Amino acid sequence: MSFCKTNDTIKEGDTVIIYFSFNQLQPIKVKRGSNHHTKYGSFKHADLIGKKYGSRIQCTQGTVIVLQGSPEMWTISLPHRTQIIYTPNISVITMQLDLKPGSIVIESGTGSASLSHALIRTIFPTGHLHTFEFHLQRSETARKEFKEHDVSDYVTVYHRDVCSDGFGKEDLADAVFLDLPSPWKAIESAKTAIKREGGRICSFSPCIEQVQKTSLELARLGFVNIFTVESLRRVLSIKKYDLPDFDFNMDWLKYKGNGQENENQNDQIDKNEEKPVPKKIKKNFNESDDSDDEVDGSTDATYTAKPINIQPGHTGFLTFATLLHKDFHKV
Amino acid sequence: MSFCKTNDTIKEGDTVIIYFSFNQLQPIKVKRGSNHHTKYGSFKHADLIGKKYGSRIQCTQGTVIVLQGSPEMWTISLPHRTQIIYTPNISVITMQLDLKPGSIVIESGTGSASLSHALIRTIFPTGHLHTFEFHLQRSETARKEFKEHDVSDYVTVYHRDVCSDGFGKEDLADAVFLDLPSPWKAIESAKTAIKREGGRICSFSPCIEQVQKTSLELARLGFVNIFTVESLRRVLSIKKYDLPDFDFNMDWLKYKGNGQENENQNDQIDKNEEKPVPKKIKKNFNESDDSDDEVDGSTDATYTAKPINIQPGHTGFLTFATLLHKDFHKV
Amino acid sequence: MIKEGDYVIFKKTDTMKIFPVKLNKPFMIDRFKTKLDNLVNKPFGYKYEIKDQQLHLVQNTLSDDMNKVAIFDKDNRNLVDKSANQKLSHDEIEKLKQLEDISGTEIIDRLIENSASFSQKTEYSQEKYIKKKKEKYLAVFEILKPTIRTLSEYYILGNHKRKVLNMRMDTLAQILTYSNVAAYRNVVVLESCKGLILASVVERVAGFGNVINLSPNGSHISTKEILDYMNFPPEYTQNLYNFPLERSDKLDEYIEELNKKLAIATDDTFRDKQTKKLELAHKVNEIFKTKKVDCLIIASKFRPSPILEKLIDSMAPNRNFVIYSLIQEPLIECHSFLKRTQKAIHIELSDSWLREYQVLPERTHPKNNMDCCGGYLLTGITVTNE
Amino acid sequence: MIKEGDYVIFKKTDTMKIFPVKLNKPFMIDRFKTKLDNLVNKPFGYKYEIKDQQLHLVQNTLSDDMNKVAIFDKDNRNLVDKSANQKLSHDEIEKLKQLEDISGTEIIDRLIENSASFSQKTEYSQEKYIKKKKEKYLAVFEILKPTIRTLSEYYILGNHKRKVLNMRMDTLAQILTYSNVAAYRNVVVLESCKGLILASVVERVAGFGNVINLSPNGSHISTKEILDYMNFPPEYTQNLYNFPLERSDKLDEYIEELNKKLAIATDDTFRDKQTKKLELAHKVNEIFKTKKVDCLIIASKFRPSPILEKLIDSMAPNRNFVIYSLIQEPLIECHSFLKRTQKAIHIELSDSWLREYQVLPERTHPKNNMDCCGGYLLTGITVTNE
Repeated sequence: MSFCKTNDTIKEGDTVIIYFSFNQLQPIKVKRGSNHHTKYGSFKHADLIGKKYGSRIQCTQGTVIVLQGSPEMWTISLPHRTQIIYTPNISVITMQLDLKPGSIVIESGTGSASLSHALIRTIFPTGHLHTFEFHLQRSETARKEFKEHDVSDYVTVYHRDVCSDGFGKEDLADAVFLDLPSPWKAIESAKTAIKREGGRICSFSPCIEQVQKTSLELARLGFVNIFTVESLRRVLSIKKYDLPDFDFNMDWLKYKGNGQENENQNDQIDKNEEKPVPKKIKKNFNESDDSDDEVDGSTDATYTAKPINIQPGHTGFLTFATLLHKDFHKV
Repeated sequence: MSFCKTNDTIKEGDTVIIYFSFNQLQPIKVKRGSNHHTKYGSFKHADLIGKKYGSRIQCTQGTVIVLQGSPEMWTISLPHRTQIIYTPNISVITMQLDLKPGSIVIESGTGSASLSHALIRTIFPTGHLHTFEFHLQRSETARKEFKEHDVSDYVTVYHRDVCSDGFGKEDLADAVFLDLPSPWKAIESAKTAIKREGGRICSFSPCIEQVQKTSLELARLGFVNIFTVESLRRVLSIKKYDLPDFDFNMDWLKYKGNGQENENQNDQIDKNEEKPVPKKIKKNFNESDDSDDEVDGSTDATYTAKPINIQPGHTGFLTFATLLHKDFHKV
Repeated sequence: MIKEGDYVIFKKTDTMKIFPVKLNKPFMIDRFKTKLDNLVNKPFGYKYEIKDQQLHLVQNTLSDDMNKVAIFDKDNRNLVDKSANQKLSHDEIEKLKQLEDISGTEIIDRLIENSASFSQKTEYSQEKYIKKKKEKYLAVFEILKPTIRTLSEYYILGNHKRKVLNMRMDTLAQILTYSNVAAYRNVVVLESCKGLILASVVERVAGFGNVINLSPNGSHISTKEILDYMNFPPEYTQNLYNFPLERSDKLDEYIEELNKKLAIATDDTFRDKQTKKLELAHKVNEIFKTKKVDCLIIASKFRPSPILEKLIDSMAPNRNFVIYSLIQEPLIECHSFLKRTQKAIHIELSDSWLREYQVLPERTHPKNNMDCCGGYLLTGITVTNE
Repeated sequence: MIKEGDYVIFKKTDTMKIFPVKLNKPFMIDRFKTKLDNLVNKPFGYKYEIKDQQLHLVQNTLSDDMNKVAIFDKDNRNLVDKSANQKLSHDEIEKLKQLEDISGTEIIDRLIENSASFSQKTEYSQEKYIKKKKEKYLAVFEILKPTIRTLSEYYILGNHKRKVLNMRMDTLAQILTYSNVAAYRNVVVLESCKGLILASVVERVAGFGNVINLSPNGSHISTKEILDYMNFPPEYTQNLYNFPLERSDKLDEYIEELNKKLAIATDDTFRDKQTKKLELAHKVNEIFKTKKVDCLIIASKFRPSPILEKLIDSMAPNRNFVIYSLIQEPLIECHSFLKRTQKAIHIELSDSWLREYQVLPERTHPKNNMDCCGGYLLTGITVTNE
């Protein structure tokens, strides 16, 4: 199976994602003879083999779903070796770098390879990703993962400090992506690495000072259309709501607890976000515990969408620029 | 009449706000014998006198509403002499500076006095605003406006460059507000101006570099709890919606225009935002033209709230800090 | 300065706790025993350290972060990822913390000794590590004065968000400006926020006006908490009227009922109670019947639209109302009512967005997490159709 | 490099216009007459200036802004506010612009001469003034290649937002990732965005897979516009199937109908047409009936829920769908359907937020205006209940 193709059935050796709920996903490698223990009890790896991806798997005490490894699922389940780039930013990066099958892309650093998988998915089968990482262990792990995920035909991993040693590539890339502490140190070499007909560059930085230095260096080296954006995605959970009417005719004096009575009765709206769901309910696979109210069949239930309370408010700034056709630059 | 009190009836000399719609407001000074011309025709000032604030005024070709001058109405109708501070930021500033009746506040620059009016409203009748402006004409205009708006008892206007000359105040203020190109130059003097028992400070700056310098200077001078926020308010307009069902049984081939047919029939949602409303409708006072769909009596109409398309995405950064009781500072 | 009887807020990183200042009353905070006696006549806002069960003022030192530039040249390329970088187990650390005579500094030293990766970290990471541990293990607290600002932080920081209907500071701030609350106003408040809004209003009116607090049965219980923390001077609350919401739409009837009760009263206590209720009813009636309400604020757990319908007619024209809701549907309903009846103009539905920044040399960026759920406001201005 | 037959985008400050490159065809842009002949074999992205009715490549000069630090010491304290700082009237400026032989530079010089306040402005303000005027009066345009990125800017910048259902770049970008569109996929698209989504999908599939474009009557008219601009190589569109949405839920019936028509066909043209239709129906049937749909994208002007109900059963399990709507209610409805039928997991409703920054020395800040209306996405993964 491959992370960049869609697959139908599970085979031995596949890295699959065990899906418990929105925020509980676990990648495992299917190995006949192994057992996997979850909070819903355990299952045999052998039982997965030959099953369809997207099937429910009966554990001893509940159900989980087994999903194919895809760039988006990998991003939310991968073992973090570094801060990673998430799908909303990956989306904008992919679009702004004009990526499509056939694109040649340079990336540094590889990090936890969250972005790498998504880039490969977009540029395969005719493109190639050159990914550079200065941390030896990380580069080796990434190489191993690409192999396991059957995408290594489309990617080359380099263990190299591009800030000091450059990319060592010339007139090769359609696009360059930088996620480095000092991205400005790699831009000159990135320029060399971009194709003669020009290309796009993106730098991801958490701090504004990095953006400022990067933008200045891009301008100095003749990149144009330099611009910086922040892109956020806000998730809304869907809740049943039913605000009680105040009863102007009720004798509130006699109503228990005068004034504080329906403290907890009221806001069904926030219940799930703040109170942990009792264990009993969790035993069965029931995704709605995590974010949405159970949707029942009744047609008169009213639902509203409410942003989840605490969400990412910043990941990084994305700075983009264009390098125009090199042959027409005034020297 | 006073901008910081609530008033019932219009008197000669009052500055009133003629309200056409959300974004069309006009402050005028009521002067017996004058006429006022609007796009809905004209009315006599004399007709306003004695009327209740919040009344509809019949013009020759339509209706407008006459409103009392209040800080919020003034902010959206005042003549701009500078970039002004808007109500969402004013709100946060007022709360974070712990303002209430009795507070002594220092402000620089006065600018167009949008914030000043709101500050006065909150601190009157026992507090006082000292407002400093380095631009002579602006400081004079502000002084004149405060008089006309009957709030001059609560404010003193200084024509002075506080960055070079300081505030010239000592142990006086509960709170200091800075809206200056180089706010860090005024902080030492602001510290002197704050009461012995300590106080709060706020600096408003559009650019992040100003925030960085200001924060460093605040830290150097012993201010604590330094923090910076951005506060935005997003307005949603309320629209009727009615997405058409696709008719799977219709012979779409025979339906006119195959495919493009209901181009304009569909999104009632955006109609008002993009198409100017025909003049004919505008003739009568009808607020809903500007932002919301007309609400009709029918109970089965479905409404949704949709953010207005282009809105302020940045006004400025607000940096706050506390000065602790001066007597306990280690020297 | 802190006085006996005041409330004080203990703040440490992301936790806040609130206590009344009582003399010679030892209590536990985190794992430390302390008394508050020493705080009396000391200033608010400073950091205090618990030593010998008493609080001692600590001088603020200039934040190290501010003066240090991040060093990008040193990096972590050789730091090998290991889950077991800290050799002390969770249990061992817990045991360490139970030791009576161990100081926070000593705990931190032991943690550093047993950290495999500490020496490999960059200078910047080392500092970050120590700072984090210090915040956790040292008995140093900021002692803050309860103000609307600090209390609104207190409710949002702790797990008390629901108590204040998720009311974020900026949303509360907007309620206060858009309602035009100030001195010399008659303000009507209906809230389910433990008194956060009511206390804000009482402070902004400061005794120069009237505040009518509507609640089921006129109970102040659910709004008293924050008013207590604020410890207002008596003149602030002398014109605060706690009135039963269910009577607000039938004042004549209610007055009549009270009069009847009073007429047949024999018991003095009962008579006093009815007399007080009657006075209250007359006061509220005077404001409602003559349409003297200047500001109306609704932020309750009840569906707002029917309540707005009952209350809006008590408002003078050209006055401001603000209705808060966590979700937009109830406000869309209010909007429909207002548009249909033409009782108001300049009706705006809005939400608010607040993001904090980390401002440090070479490390300036928006904070990574934000509260996305600031709720919605419906604001507007009453008009007269006369 | 630009070729004859390509489309090119003219960009100037905040306006973009799109033209096909035809030889010896003069046309007007702004107030300038030009031909595009000169563009052939020239690179995209550079600025070109119109001189003698032809376009000439202009070298990019290093942005002055970047190297200049704002001077805060000079200020505008003596600049007196006057409405009539520009002595030339609007009409006079218009007349100036009509002069055949006047260059943009000359117009700007005249404006400066007649500006009362220009000399009093700070150096920074003077530059800003000149830059603004230059952008307005010089015949310099960036010539951009139509790509999904530039086209999505084109539709949002102009007054064409409604044509693409307000689809913002970041929202479109998310549709493409969350749907897992790529090579070797069978993608079903239903859109009312002039082909913006369809073209994005065609590019990402790049001929290695199948794209089924559903529309009323299978018409490609409403989605053709952007595909034309993209000028794809033929292998990209060979597997693009425009199929009638109204037939998608009754394929057997439709095939039978076509077979019948074919059986009685006498006219060759008619037979060819029916044969083609039949081939198309078979192709679509093959994908739908065997549940081979890998990605489903709905961003149409129709209520999505009933359409989703019809189409989701053609999808394989563990595949991704994305539904776009400007408002949230239709997506809440889809959410209810999916939850009730348990046909999908990981269902998320989201909106997106995008803000641009001005990054200049001493003048870095978020842009003052932002598009607040990026719409909502409902994303999810199909599962099997077998």
